[in-house]
Amino acid sequence: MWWEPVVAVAIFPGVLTAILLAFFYQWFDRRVAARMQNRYGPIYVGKWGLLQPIADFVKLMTKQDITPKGAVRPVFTAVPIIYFALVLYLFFYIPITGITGLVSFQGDLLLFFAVTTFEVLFTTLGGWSSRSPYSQVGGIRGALQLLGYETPLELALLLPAVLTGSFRIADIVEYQVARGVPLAGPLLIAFILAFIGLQAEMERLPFDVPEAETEIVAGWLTEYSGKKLALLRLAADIKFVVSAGLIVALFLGGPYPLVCELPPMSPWLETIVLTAIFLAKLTAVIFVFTWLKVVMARFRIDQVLHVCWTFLVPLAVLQLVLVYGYLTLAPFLGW
Amino acid sequence: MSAPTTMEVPVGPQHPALKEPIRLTLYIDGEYVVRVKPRIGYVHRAIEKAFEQRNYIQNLYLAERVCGICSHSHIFCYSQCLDRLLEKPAPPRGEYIRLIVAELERIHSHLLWLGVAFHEIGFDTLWYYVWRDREVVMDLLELVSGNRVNYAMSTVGGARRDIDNLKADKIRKGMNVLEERTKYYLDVCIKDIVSGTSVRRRTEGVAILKTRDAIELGAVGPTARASNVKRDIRADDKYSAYAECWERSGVDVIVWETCDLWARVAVRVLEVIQSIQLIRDALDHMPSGPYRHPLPPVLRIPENEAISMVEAPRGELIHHIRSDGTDRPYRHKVRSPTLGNILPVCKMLEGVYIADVPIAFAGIDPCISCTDRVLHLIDVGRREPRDLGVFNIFELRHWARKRCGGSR
Amino acid sequence: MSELQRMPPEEVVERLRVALPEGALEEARIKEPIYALVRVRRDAWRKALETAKELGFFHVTTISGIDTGDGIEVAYHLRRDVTMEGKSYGGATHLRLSTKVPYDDAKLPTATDLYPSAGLYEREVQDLLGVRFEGHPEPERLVLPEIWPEGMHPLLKRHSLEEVLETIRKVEEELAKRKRAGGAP
Amino acid sequence: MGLRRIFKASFWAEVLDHLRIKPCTILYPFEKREVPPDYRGKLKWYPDRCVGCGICVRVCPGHAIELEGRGKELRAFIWDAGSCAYCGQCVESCPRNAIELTPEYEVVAMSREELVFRWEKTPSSAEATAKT
Repeated sequence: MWWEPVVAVAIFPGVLTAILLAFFYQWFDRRVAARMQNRYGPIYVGKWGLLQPIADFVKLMTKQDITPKGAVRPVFTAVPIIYFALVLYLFFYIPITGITGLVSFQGDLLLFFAVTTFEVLFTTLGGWSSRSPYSQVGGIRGALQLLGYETPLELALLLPAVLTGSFRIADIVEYQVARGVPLAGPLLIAFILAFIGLQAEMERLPFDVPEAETEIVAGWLTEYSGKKLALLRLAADIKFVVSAGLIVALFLGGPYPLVCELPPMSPWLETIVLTAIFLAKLTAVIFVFTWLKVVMARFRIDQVLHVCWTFLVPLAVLQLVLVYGYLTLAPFLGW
Repeated sequence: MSAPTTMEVPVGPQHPALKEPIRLTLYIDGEYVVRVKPRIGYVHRAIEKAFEQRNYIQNLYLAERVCGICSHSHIFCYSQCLDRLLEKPAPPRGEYIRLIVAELERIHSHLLWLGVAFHEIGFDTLWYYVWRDREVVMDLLELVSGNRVNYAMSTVGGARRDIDNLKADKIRKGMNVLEERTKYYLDVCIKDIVSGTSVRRRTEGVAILKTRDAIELGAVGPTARASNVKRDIRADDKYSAYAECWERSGVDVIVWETCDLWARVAVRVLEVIQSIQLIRDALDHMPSGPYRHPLPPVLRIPENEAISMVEAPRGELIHHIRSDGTDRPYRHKVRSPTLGNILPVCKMLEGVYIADVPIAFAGIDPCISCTDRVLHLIDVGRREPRDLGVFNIFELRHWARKRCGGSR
Repeated sequence: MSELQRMPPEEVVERLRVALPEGALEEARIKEPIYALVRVRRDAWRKALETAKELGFFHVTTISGIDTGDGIEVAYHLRRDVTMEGKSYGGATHLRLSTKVPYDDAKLPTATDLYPSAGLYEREVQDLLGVRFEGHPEPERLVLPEIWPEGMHPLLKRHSLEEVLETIRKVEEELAKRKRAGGAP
Repeated sequence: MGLRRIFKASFWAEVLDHLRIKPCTILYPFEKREVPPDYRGKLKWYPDRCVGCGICVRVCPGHAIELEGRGKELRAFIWDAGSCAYCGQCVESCPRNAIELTPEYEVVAMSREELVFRWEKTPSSAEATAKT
């Protein structure tokens, strides 16, 4: 039917789900972090504070939208929209209801890296265009931090592709389902590196140097307000879900229960079961992200680079050597 | 390559991270701070002039409000000064109660600073934990004195309220909880592999103040003790109940050798444990008898002059009063401890990364109010100084690096 | 003194009396536990400071200026509690060294070369009481705003509280006017 | 075993432990915080005990207390909660214990005028004291 793809894109595994998941997991992240810090977190708006993220979003949408006098107006207004579009675009690649996401082609993993790096460019652009001292420095710090975490992160995320021999997320998920073993097992180091790298990419706590509120107010977000800020906040939440989704797909076998074989059932029931499994894994991964955020002090910008280049890159290379060792020896030992 | 010019960078009086209304003019050379010129006075409330307008009893509550966090130290120092003017020392039980509330306040002040320090380096979880445990001592202070902040526990000739056995037991219970939690924080900062190192990496080797500089520039309190200067008014002067409590509880002045921000964290945490021992000792050997002399309706003090010094949480605090027979002080000089640490902090900031200026400044636990971060950059390099407009302190680092051809 | 020992206040006063010219010691009182209150004549002021430094009083706690009706008494509060290496003497001695300066020529040599930490306190007394310290490295205002009228020193007895408040109001209007005109802070 | 002990002692475990501990925040408007009995809160004046001597007016550091009339002609006791420092000096200096600080800490108002409380010395209580 003609409306099948429209519904798929607009509603189910598409835009609306992305936004709803973003709101839910923002709430989940704030509640879990709060409980870990012995406080309540959002509690009043809606049941257990569930509607708090939506309330924040609506409030920001109604607030006055100020553009600083010196700002480069076109760039300043364009950045939030493009940033949001990029992040949402990546959401379509995450397999939720089956082997493939909404869109899937050979090499979509590489596209993933290109778009994430592109997003950091826009954070810097946003920071630069608002012409305020805080945001300019925040933007520059964002770019500086990119130099640190990008290499280990991309190496870590490429290893499943190297192991399975294809740059397609669907193939990687299919490889895991076929063998019934999540890639987090054999590629444990890459799994850990992916967590650290993505935490840095999302500029969350140990790596939230670009918006270190105690030093430079709100970094590159300082001058944004009203609708633009609402869009940027929502984009950050969707990016959070997308990153977690990527880890689920690459390392935990996507929406499939690797433990047992999926019994044959009607397609409707199957999508529901698969989505449920995907959400369960997603929650687990997001719980670990929150845990990471709560445990360490913020790095200084030079320490970020130091940590990345002296610890993370050698680990990634070690994992690479292991994988290649496995690949070359596999035919002889008949694994 | 042109010799790198030293740039004058005023860090103005309002500052989202710094909590003090001091304006530091940093002379930076590329990446590092070369010299610092302080400018204070943004919240000078002419308290010394106000003291001369009120009588001694009303001044009790004005003295208490000179500083929000160490209010008991001020009223304790002031009442001790009045006792010395009248040459009538307070009854022993009154002195013991003053000591207990002073040490409780030291615990509350140090834990408050520890929390803020963790927040400055971005470790919010520990900040929440430390401030949650600080509530234990705040509740005790409220139980003992009837108010969480301005306790008004000390007055002319002793204490205003008694600490009976019921309250003493509650304090002992609270001390056990606090000791266990404070020791836990020290362990986390030292032993813990991931979180501990992340704290120490941000504090070790930052803002060094060598011993000789600390003495010459007159550093006081934990800032001095963290630079290996064995100076503590409680041990040196042995005023009030410290004469007996100090030896009996077997405590000694806590000193740390590394002279950096990590030393200041360690000294303050160890001092909390020291205060707990002092409180326990004072509670166990609390003498009986009256806890205050009766207060005359109008207090007139014959012509006299007295100095009184107290070890406030931030350092030595001095009240110097000269009376002239009326019921108002002729001259009342107050020197709050932070003023003693202004020059040392300027020395400390020399050679520091500009990114660490807020954390290094918070190291002396300043107690004035808030400073500003947006800078007013005056480019002194060119022939006529050109006002380059408002810049952020980090913008400076980036901009300075361009001008001086790479950071040194 | 190889063995670190606390110097009782009486000994401090004796040492000062010996070191200073005859009659320079105008007043010397010992207050119980550790306080020695000494007032010296103005001409022997510099010598008194140097002697105190030799006796081991490195630490200037504060400087309090007192408007005594016939002149301004400037009192340095010095403490002998730690050696230069930071070792404690086991107890502190507090010396309040002061001298009186007439209103008309309220000038005193600065002590910042002997005691670097006195810099701030001298500037505060200079602001609030109008005693000029010659040779001070940075004699700018410490406590009062830059545009505070010259000669108006709030802590002097001749200025009543109302007069001080009136000046504060005038200064605020001036600052507000400048801000409106967009001048530098 | 070793790893468990190291892990247990580390901060990661402490943070996880907190998931089961009840948060320490008191949800103020819904849960009230109980306060010790001798808390220095809102002032309470006992008209019958007060003889209108005015010591409290002189002693108060914040000039927060005023009396309309002195001695016998005392009509009202005016207390400005805005400028009161809750120090309790008036309670101490009052010869007749006519003033007390209650543990009630919610003294809030929308404007400074509402913070000024005026308690009449009702004639009935005046006659009562006059008669006895």
